[in-house]
Amino acid sequence: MVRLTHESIDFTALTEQVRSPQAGAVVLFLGTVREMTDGRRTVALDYEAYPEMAVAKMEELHAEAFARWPVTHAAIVHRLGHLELGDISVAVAVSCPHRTDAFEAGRFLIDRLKEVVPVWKQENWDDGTTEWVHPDGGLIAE
Amino acid sequence: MVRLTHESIDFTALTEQVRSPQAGAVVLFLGTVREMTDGRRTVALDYEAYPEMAVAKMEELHAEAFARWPVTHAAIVHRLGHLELGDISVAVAVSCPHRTDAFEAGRFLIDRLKEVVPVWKQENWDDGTTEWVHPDGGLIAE
Amino acid sequence: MRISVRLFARARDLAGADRLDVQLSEPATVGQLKEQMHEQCPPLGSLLPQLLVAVGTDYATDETPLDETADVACFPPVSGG
Amino acid sequence: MRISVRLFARARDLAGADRLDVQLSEPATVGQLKEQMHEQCPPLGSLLPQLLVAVGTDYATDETPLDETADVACFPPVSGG
Repeated sequence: MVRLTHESIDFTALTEQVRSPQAGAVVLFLGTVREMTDGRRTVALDYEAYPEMAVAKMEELHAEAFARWPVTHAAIVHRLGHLELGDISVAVAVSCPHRTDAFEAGRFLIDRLKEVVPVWKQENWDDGTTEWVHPDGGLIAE
Repeated sequence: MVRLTHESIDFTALTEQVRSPQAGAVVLFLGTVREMTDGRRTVALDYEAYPEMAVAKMEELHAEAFARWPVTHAAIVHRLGHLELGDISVAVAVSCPHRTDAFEAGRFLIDRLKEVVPVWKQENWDDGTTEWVHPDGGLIAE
Repeated sequence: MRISVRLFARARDLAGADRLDVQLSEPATVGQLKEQMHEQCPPLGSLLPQLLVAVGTDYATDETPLDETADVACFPPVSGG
Repeated sequence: MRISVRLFARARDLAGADRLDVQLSEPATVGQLKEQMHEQCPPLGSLLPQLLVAVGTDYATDETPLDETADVACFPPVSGG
Protein backbone atom coordinates (compact mmCIF):
# COMPACT_ATOMS: atom_id res chain seq x y z
CA MET A 1 0.00 0.00 0.00
CA VAL A 2 1.38 3.43 -0.97
CA ARG A 3 -0.37 6.73 -0.46
CA LEU A 4 -0.04 10.52 -0.41
CA THR A 5 -2.17 12.35 2.13
CA HIS A 6 -2.87 15.84 3.38
CA GLU A 7 -4.09 14.43 6.71
CA SER A 8 -2.12 13.39 9.79
CA ILE A 9 -0.44 10.01 9.30
CA ASP A 10 -2.00 7.34 11.52
CA PHE A 11 1.10 5.21 12.17
CA THR A 12 -0.86 2.84 14.39
CA ALA A 13 -3.22 1.88 11.57
CA LEU A 14 -0.26 1.63 9.17
CA THR A 15 1.60 -0.72 11.50
CA GLU A 16 -1.51 -2.85 12.05
CA GLN A 17 -1.83 -3.17 8.27
CA VAL A 18 1.54 -4.88 7.99
CA ARG A 19 1.34 -7.12 11.09
CA SER A 20 0.79 -10.79 10.34
CA PRO A 21 1.28 -14.21 11.97
CA GLN A 22 3.52 -14.96 8.96
CA ALA A 23 5.89 -12.16 10.04
CA GLY A 24 8.00 -12.28 13.18
CA ALA A 25 9.36 -8.77 12.68
CA VAL A 26 7.86 -5.37 11.99
CA VAL A 27 9.93 -2.23 11.36
CA LEU A 28 8.24 1.16 11.32
CA PHE A 29 10.12 4.30 10.31
CA LEU A 30 8.67 7.75 10.93
CA GLY A 31 10.15 10.96 9.56
CA THR A 32 9.13 13.86 11.78
CA VAL A 33 9.55 17.62 11.52
CA ARG A 34 12.75 18.48 13.40
CA GLU A 35 13.24 21.86 15.01
CA MET A 36 16.99 22.38 14.56
CA THR A 37 18.92 22.02 11.28
CA ASP A 38 22.56 23.10 11.25
CA GLY A 39 21.90 25.53 14.09
CA ARG A 40 18.83 27.14 12.48
CA ARG A 41 15.35 26.89 13.96
CA THR A 42 12.44 25.61 11.87
CA VAL A 43 8.89 26.53 12.81
CA ALA A 44 7.14 24.49 10.09
CA LEU A 45 7.69 22.67 6.79
CA ASP A 46 5.59 22.73 3.63
CA TYR A 47 5.63 19.63 1.45
CA GLU A 48 4.53 19.46 -2.15
CA ALA A 49 4.59 16.59 -4.64
CA TYR A 50 4.20 15.78 -8.29
CA PRO A 51 1.43 13.44 -7.18
CA GLU A 52 1.04 11.09 -10.17
CA MET A 53 4.78 10.46 -10.42
CA ALA A 54 5.26 10.31 -6.64
CA VAL A 55 2.69 7.53 -6.37
CA ALA A 56 4.22 5.71 -9.36
CA LYS A 57 7.70 5.86 -7.82
CA MET A 58 6.41 4.73 -4.42
CA GLU A 59 4.71 1.77 -6.14
CA GLU A 60 8.01 0.90 -7.85
CA LEU A 61 9.91 0.98 -4.55
CA HIS A 62 7.19 -1.09 -2.88
CA ALA A 63 7.49 -3.74 -5.61
CA GLU A 64 11.30 -3.64 -5.46
CA ALA A 65 11.26 -4.29 -1.70
CA PHE A 66 9.15 -7.42 -2.30
CA ALA A 67 11.51 -8.53 -5.07
CA ARG A 68 14.65 -8.10 -2.95
CA TRP A 69 13.55 -9.29 0.50
CA PRO A 70 11.01 -11.84 1.79
CA VAL A 71 8.55 -9.08 2.68
CA THR A 72 5.17 -10.11 4.11
CA HIS A 73 3.55 -6.66 3.89
CA ALA A 74 4.80 -3.11 3.29
CA ALA A 75 3.17 0.30 3.44
CA ILE A 76 4.48 3.77 2.55
CA VAL A 77 2.67 7.06 3.23
CA HIS A 78 3.94 10.59 2.58
CA ARG A 79 2.15 13.61 3.92
CA LEU A 80 1.84 16.84 1.93
CA GLY A 81 0.93 20.41 2.88
CA HIS A 82 1.80 22.41 5.99
CA LEU A 83 3.41 20.46 8.84
CA GLU A 84 4.20 21.72 12.32
CA LEU A 85 7.16 20.73 14.51
CA GLY A 86 7.02 17.06 15.47
CA ASP A 87 4.44 16.15 12.81
CA ILE A 88 5.02 12.94 10.86
CA SER A 89 5.95 13.67 7.24
CA VAL A 90 6.57 10.11 6.09
CA ALA A 91 5.94 6.62 7.42
CA VAL A 92 7.28 3.29 6.16
CA ALA A 93 6.11 0.01 7.70
CA VAL A 94 7.49 -3.39 6.71
CA SER A 95 6.91 -6.88 8.05
CA CYS A 96 9.09 -9.92 7.30
CA PRO A 97 9.53 -13.37 8.82
CA HIS A 98 12.91 -12.26 10.27
CA ARG A 99 14.22 -8.97 11.60
CA THR A 100 17.35 -8.56 9.45
CA ASP A 101 15.18 -8.44 6.34
CA ALA A 102 12.65 -6.09 7.95
CA PHE A 103 15.40 -3.62 8.92
CA GLU A 104 17.05 -3.80 5.49
CA ALA A 105 13.80 -3.43 3.56
CA GLY A 106 12.62 -0.55 5.77
CA ARG A 107 15.93 1.23 5.39
CA PHE A 108 15.89 0.68 1.62
CA LEU A 109 12.37 2.11 1.29
CA ILE A 110 13.04 5.34 3.16
CA ASP A 111 16.50 5.84 1.61
CA ARG A 112 15.23 5.38 -1.95
CA LEU A 113 12.09 7.39 -1.27
CA LYS A 114 14.27 10.35 -0.41
CA GLU A 115 16.25 9.88 -3.62
CA VAL A 116 13.60 9.29 -6.25
CA VAL A 117 10.08 10.22 -5.10
CA PRO A 118 9.20 13.71 -6.41
CA VAL A 119 8.35 15.48 -3.17
CA TRP A 120 9.89 18.77 -2.06
CA LYS A 121 9.99 20.50 1.27
CA GLN A 122 10.25 24.15 2.05
CA GLU A 123 11.65 25.34 5.37
CA ASN A 124 9.80 28.00 7.33
CA TRP A 125 12.61 29.47 9.47
CA ASP A 126 11.92 31.28 12.73
CA ASP A 127 13.07 34.57 11.16
CA GLY A 128 10.05 34.46 8.82
CA THR A 129 11.98 33.44 5.68
CA THR A 130 11.22 30.37 3.62
CA GLU A 131 13.64 28.25 1.65
CA TRP A 132 13.39 25.15 -0.54
CA VAL A 133 15.45 22.31 0.89
CA HIS A 134 18.16 20.77 -1.24
CA PRO A 135 18.75 17.02 -0.84
CA ASP A 136 21.54 16.03 1.57
CA GLY A 137 20.31 18.75 3.89
CA GLY A 138 21.68 21.63 1.82
CA LEU A 139 19.48 24.45 0.62
CA ILE A 140 18.95 25.73 -2.89
CA ALA A 141 20.37 29.25 -2.90
CA GLU A 142 17.62 31.84 -3.25
CA MET B 1 12.47 3.63 29.59
CA VAL B 2 12.74 -0.15 29.90
CA ARG B 3 10.03 -2.46 31.16
CA LEU B 4 8.83 -6.05 31.47
CA THR B 5 5.08 -6.57 31.25
CA HIS B 6 2.50 -9.33 31.29
CA GLU B 7 0.03 -7.10 29.41
CA SER B 8 -0.28 -6.44 25.67
CA ILE B 9 2.39 -4.04 24.45
CA ASP B 10 0.89 -0.69 23.42
CA PHE B 11 3.29 0.21 20.60
CA THR B 12 1.43 3.44 19.89
CA ALA B 13 2.07 4.77 23.39
CA LEU B 14 5.69 3.56 23.21
CA THR B 15 6.26 5.37 19.91
CA GLU B 16 4.64 8.55 21.23
CA GLN B 17 7.02 8.41 24.20
CA VAL B 18 10.08 8.69 21.94
CA ARG B 19 8.75 11.26 19.45
CA SER B 20 10.23 14.73 19.84
CA PRO B 21 10.74 17.93 17.83
CA GLN B 22 14.47 17.34 18.47
CA ALA B 23 14.29 14.07 16.52
CA GLY B 24 13.67 13.84 12.79
CA ALA B 25 13.60 10.04 12.78
CA VAL B 26 11.80 7.37 14.78
CA VAL B 27 12.42 3.64 14.34
CA LEU B 28 10.08 1.16 15.97
CA PHE B 29 10.82 -2.56 15.97
CA LEU B 30 8.18 -5.11 16.94
CA GLY B 31 8.86 -8.79 17.46
CA THR B 32 5.65 -10.76 16.92
CA VAL B 33 4.72 -14.41 17.38
CA ARG B 34 5.27 -16.11 14.03
CA GLU B 35 3.29 -19.17 13.02
CA MET B 36 5.86 -21.11 10.98
CA THR B 37 9.43 -21.96 12.08
CA ASP B 38 11.45 -24.33 9.89
CA GLY B 39 8.26 -25.89 8.58
CA ARG B 40 6.68 -26.46 12.01
CA ARG B 41 3.51 -24.72 13.15
CA THR B 42 3.44 -22.75 16.41
CA VAL B 43 0.15 -22.14 18.19
CA ALA B 44 1.53 -20.03 21.05
CA LEU B 45 4.71 -19.04 22.88
CA ASP B 46 5.37 -18.77 26.60
CA TYR B 47 7.99 -16.26 27.73
CA GLU B 48 9.66 -16.21 31.12
CA ALA B 49 12.39 -13.96 32.50
CA TYR B 50 14.80 -13.58 35.36
CA PRO B 51 13.14 -10.25 35.98
CA GLU B 52 15.70 -8.37 38.11
CA MET B 53 18.55 -9.23 35.77
CA ALA B 54 16.47 -8.71 32.62
CA VAL B 55 15.62 -5.17 33.69
CA ALA B 56 19.25 -4.50 34.65
CA LYS B 57 20.50 -5.72 31.24
CA MET B 58 17.84 -3.72 29.39
CA GLU B 59 18.93 -0.62 31.34
CA GLU B 60 22.56 -1.29 30.34
CA LEU B 61 21.63 -1.59 26.65
CA HIS B 62 19.51 1.56 26.88
CA ALA B 63 22.48 3.48 28.32
CA GLU B 64 24.85 1.99 25.74
CA ALA B 65 22.61 3.16 22.87
CA PHE B 66 22.78 6.72 24.24
CA ALA B 67 26.55 6.46 24.58
CA ARG B 68 27.08 5.21 21.02
CA TRP B 69 24.53 7.20 19.01
CA PRO B 70 22.96 10.68 19.34
CA VAL B 71 19.73 9.19 20.68
CA THR B 72 16.94 11.58 21.68
CA HIS B 73 14.74 8.98 23.41
CA ALA B 74 14.64 5.18 23.56
CA ALA B 75 12.20 2.67 25.01
CA ILE B 76 12.36 -1.12 25.32
CA VAL B 77 9.52 -3.36 26.48
CA HIS B 78 9.48 -7.16 26.65
CA ARG B 79 6.29 -9.08 27.28
CA LEU B 80 6.17 -12.22 29.44
CA GLY B 81 3.64 -15.01 29.84
CA HIS B 82 1.45 -16.72 27.27
CA LEU B 83 1.37 -15.12 23.80
CA GLU B 84 -0.85 -16.06 20.89
CA LEU B 85 0.03 -15.93 17.18
CA GLY B 86 0.67 -12.38 16.03
CA ASP B 87 1.03 -10.97 19.55
CA ILE B 88 3.89 -8.52 20.15
CA SER B 89 6.60 -10.08 22.34
CA VAL B 90 9.08 -7.21 22.26
CA ALA B 91 9.08 -3.57 21.17
CA VAL B 92 12.03 -1.19 20.74
CA ALA B 93 11.45 2.46 19.88
CA VAL B 94 14.28 4.93 19.22
CA SER B 95 14.31 8.54 18.10
CA CYS B 96 17.35 10.41 16.79
CA PRO B 97 17.93 13.63 14.88
CA HIS B 98 18.81 11.60 11.74
CA ARG B 99 17.60 8.28 10.39
CA THR B 100 20.91 6.43 9.99
CA ASP B 101 21.47 6.67 13.73
CA ALA B 102 17.89 5.69 14.53
CA PHE B 103 18.13 2.54 12.38
CA GLU B 104 21.54 1.59 13.81
CA ALA B 105 20.53 2.19 17.43
CA GLY B 106 17.24 0.30 16.97
CA ARG B 107 19.02 -2.61 15.37
CA PHE B 108 21.64 -2.64 18.11
CA LEU B 109 19.02 -2.70 20.87
CA ILE B 110 17.04 -5.65 19.51
CA ASP B 111 20.16 -7.61 18.48
CA ARG B 112 21.81 -7.22 21.87
CA LEU B 113 18.55 -7.81 23.74
CA LYS B 114 18.32 -11.21 22.09
CA GLU B 115 21.92 -11.99 23.13
CA VAL B 116 22.09 -10.83 26.73
CA VAL B 117 18.68 -10.22 28.32
CA PRO B 118 17.66 -13.28 30.37
CA VAL B 119 14.33 -14.12 28.79
CA TRP B 120 13.39 -17.56 27.45
CA LYS B 121 10.65 -18.70 25.18
CA GLN B 122 8.95 -22.04 24.95
CA GLU B 123 7.27 -23.16 21.75
CA ASN B 124 3.77 -24.64 21.87
CA TRP B 125 3.69 -26.72 18.67
CA ASP B 126 0.44 -27.63 16.96
CA ASP B 127 0.99 -31.34 17.85
CA GLY B 128 0.57 -30.44 21.54
CA THR B 129 4.25 -30.69 22.47
CA THR B 130 6.24 -27.87 24.05
CA GLU B 131 9.94 -27.14 23.63
CA TRP B 132 12.36 -24.50 24.96
CA VAL B 133 13.83 -22.46 22.16
CA HIS B 134 17.57 -22.37 21.77
CA PRO B 135 19.12 -19.10 20.51
CA ASP B 136 19.75 -18.92 16.75
CA GLY B 137 16.40 -20.59 16.22
CA GLY B 138 17.58 -24.04 17.28
CA LEU B 139 15.87 -25.98 20.03
CA ILE B 140 17.35 -27.48 23.17
CA ALA B 141 16.96 -31.26 22.78
CA GLU B 142 14.48 -32.67 25.27
CA MET C 1 5.16 20.84 -31.57
CA ARG C 2 3.95 22.47 -28.39
CA ILE C 3 4.74 20.92 -25.01
CA SER C 4 3.14 22.14 -21.82
CA VAL C 5 5.69 21.50 -19.07
CA ARG C 6 4.50 21.18 -15.50
CA LEU C 7 6.73 22.94 -12.97
CA PHE C 8 7.13 22.10 -9.32
CA ALA C 9 8.69 23.56 -6.18
CA ARG C 10 11.46 26.11 -6.81
CA ALA C 11 11.16 25.69 -10.58
CA ARG C 12 7.55 26.88 -10.34
CA ASP C 13 8.50 29.73 -8.02
CA LEU C 14 11.27 30.95 -10.36
CA ALA C 15 8.99 30.78 -13.40
CA GLY C 16 6.09 32.34 -11.51
CA ALA C 17 3.74 29.78 -13.09
CA ASP C 18 2.98 26.11 -12.69
CA ARG C 19 3.20 25.44 -16.43
CA LEU C 20 5.46 26.65 -19.21
CA ASP C 21 4.34 26.15 -22.83
CA VAL C 22 7.33 25.46 -25.06
CA GLN C 23 7.49 25.35 -28.89
CA LEU C 24 9.96 22.82 -30.30
CA SER C 25 10.73 21.72 -33.84
CA GLU C 26 10.51 17.96 -34.29
CA PRO C 27 12.26 15.69 -33.57
CA ALA C 28 13.17 17.06 -30.15
CA THR C 29 14.93 15.83 -27.04
CA VAL C 30 14.76 16.74 -23.39
CA GLY C 31 18.09 18.59 -23.78
CA GLN C 32 16.56 20.83 -26.42
CA LEU C 33 13.50 21.37 -24.24
CA LYS C 34 15.67 22.59 -21.38
CA GLU C 35 17.53 25.04 -23.64
CA GLN C 36 14.23 26.39 -24.95
CA MET C 37 12.81 26.69 -21.44
CA HIS C 38 15.84 28.72 -20.36
CA GLU C 39 15.47 31.01 -23.36
CA GLN C 40 11.76 31.60 -22.69
CA CYS C 41 12.19 31.90 -18.95
CA PRO C 42 15.66 33.23 -17.96
CA PRO C 43 14.98 33.02 -14.17
CA LEU C 44 15.16 29.23 -14.49
CA GLY C 45 18.86 29.60 -15.34
CA SER C 46 20.06 29.44 -11.73
CA LEU C 47 18.37 26.05 -11.34
CA LEU C 48 19.23 24.70 -14.79
CA PRO C 49 22.29 22.60 -13.89
CA GLN C 50 20.23 20.71 -11.31
CA LEU C 51 16.89 20.72 -13.11
CA LEU C 52 15.31 17.27 -13.45
CA VAL C 53 12.89 16.38 -16.23
CA ALA C 54 10.30 13.62 -16.07
CA VAL C 55 8.55 12.20 -19.12
CA GLY C 56 5.48 10.36 -18.00
CA THR C 57 6.40 9.11 -14.54
CA ASP C 58 10.03 8.35 -15.38
CA TYR C 59 13.14 10.45 -15.05
CA ALA C 60 14.50 11.50 -18.45
CA THR C 61 18.01 12.26 -19.64
CA ASP C 62 18.98 15.02 -22.10
CA GLU C 63 18.83 12.38 -24.86
CA THR C 64 15.27 11.25 -24.11
CA PRO C 65 13.11 11.95 -27.19
CA LEU C 66 9.90 13.95 -26.84
CA ASP C 67 6.64 13.80 -28.69
CA GLU C 68 3.56 15.96 -28.48
CA THR C 69 1.64 13.49 -26.34
CA ALA C 70 4.33 13.33 -23.62
CA ASP C 71 3.50 14.43 -20.06
CA VAL C 72 6.56 16.47 -19.19
CA ALA C 73 7.48 17.90 -15.80
CA CYS C 74 10.48 19.90 -14.58
CA PHE C 75 11.63 20.23 -10.99
CA PRO C 76 14.68 20.54 -8.72
CA PRO C 77 16.26 17.55 -6.96
CA VAL C 78 13.68 15.93 -4.67
CA SER C 79 13.78 16.59 -0.93
CA GLY C 80 10.90 14.61 0.55
CA GLY C 81 10.91 12.32 3.55
CA MET D 1 28.77 -21.94 52.81
CA ARG D 2 25.31 -22.54 51.47
CA ILE D 3 24.19 -20.92 48.21
CA SER D 4 20.59 -20.97 47.05
CA VAL D 5 20.73 -20.94 43.25
CA ARG D 6 17.72 -19.69 41.33
CA LEU D 7 16.90 -21.79 38.26
CA PHE D 8 15.09 -20.63 35.14
CA ALA D 9 13.53 -22.11 32.00
CA ARG D 10 14.82 -25.56 31.06
CA ALA D 11 17.24 -25.60 34.01
CA ARG D 12 14.26 -25.31 36.35
CA ASP D 13 12.30 -27.96 34.42
CA LEU D 14 15.22 -30.43 34.55
CA ALA D 15 15.76 -29.86 38.27
CA GLY D 16 12.04 -29.94 38.97
CA ALA D 17 12.46 -26.96 41.30
CA ASP D 18 13.07 -23.23 40.96
CA ARG D 19 15.90 -23.25 43.51
CA LEU D 20 18.76 -25.60 44.28
CA ASP D 21 20.57 -25.25 47.61
CA VAL D 22 24.26 -26.06 47.23
CA GLN D 23 26.88 -26.56 49.96
CA LEU D 24 30.39 -25.39 49.04
CA SER D 25 33.62 -25.16 51.02
CA GLU D 26 35.17 -21.70 50.96
CA PRO D 27 36.68 -20.16 48.93
CA ALA D 28 34.55 -21.27 46.00
CA THR D 29 34.14 -20.34 42.34
CA VAL D 30 31.31 -20.59 39.84
CA GLY D 31 33.07 -23.56 38.24
CA GLN D 32 32.96 -25.45 41.55
CA LEU D 33 29.31 -24.48 41.99
CA LYS D 34 28.43 -26.01 38.63
CA GLU D 35 30.22 -29.25 39.48
CA GLN D 36 28.41 -29.46 42.78
CA MET D 37 25.04 -28.71 41.15
CA HIS D 38 25.61 -31.54 38.68
CA GLU D 39 26.47 -33.92 41.49
CA GLN D 40 23.36 -32.99 43.49
CA CYS D 41 21.09 -32.88 40.46
CA PRO D 42 22.24 -35.26 37.68
CA PRO D 43 19.40 -34.29 35.28
CA LEU D 44 21.13 -30.90 34.82
CA GLY D 45 23.99 -32.75 33.11
CA SER D 46 22.48 -32.53 29.63
CA LEU D 47 22.37 -28.73 29.92
CA LEU D 48 25.70 -28.30 31.75
CA PRO D 49 27.91 -27.40 28.76
CA GLN D 50 25.55 -24.53 27.91
CA LEU D 51 24.52 -23.55 31.42
CA LEU D 52 24.97 -19.85 32.19
CA VAL D 53 25.52 -18.52 35.68
CA ALA D 54 24.73 -15.01 36.85
CA VAL D 55 26.08 -13.49 40.05
CA GLY D 56 24.00 -10.47 40.94
CA THR D 57 22.81 -9.19 37.57
CA ASP D 58 26.06 -9.98 35.72
CA TYR D 59 27.12 -13.00 33.76
CA ALA D 60 29.83 -14.95 35.56
CA THR D 61 32.67 -17.15 34.28
CA ASP D 62 33.86 -20.38 35.89
CA GLU D 63 36.55 -18.31 37.64
CA THR D 64 34.13 -15.85 39.25
CA PRO D 65 34.46 -16.12 43.06
CA LEU D 66 31.37 -16.70 45.19
CA ASP D 67 30.49 -15.65 48.68
CA GLU D 68 27.51 -16.45 50.84
CA THR D 69 25.75 -13.16 50.11
CA ALA D 70 25.82 -13.62 46.32
CA ASP D 71 22.54 -13.78 44.37
CA VAL D 72 23.24 -16.67 42.03
CA ALA D 73 21.10 -17.84 39.10
CA CYS D 74 21.55 -20.62 36.55
CA PHE D 75 19.84 -20.83 33.18
CA PRO D 76 20.25 -21.91 29.55
CA PRO D 77 21.26 -19.50 26.76
CA VAL D 78 18.67 -16.73 26.50
CA SER D 79 16.03 -16.83 23.75
CA GLY D 80 13.89 -13.72 24.20
CA GLY D 81 12.80 -11.23 21.60
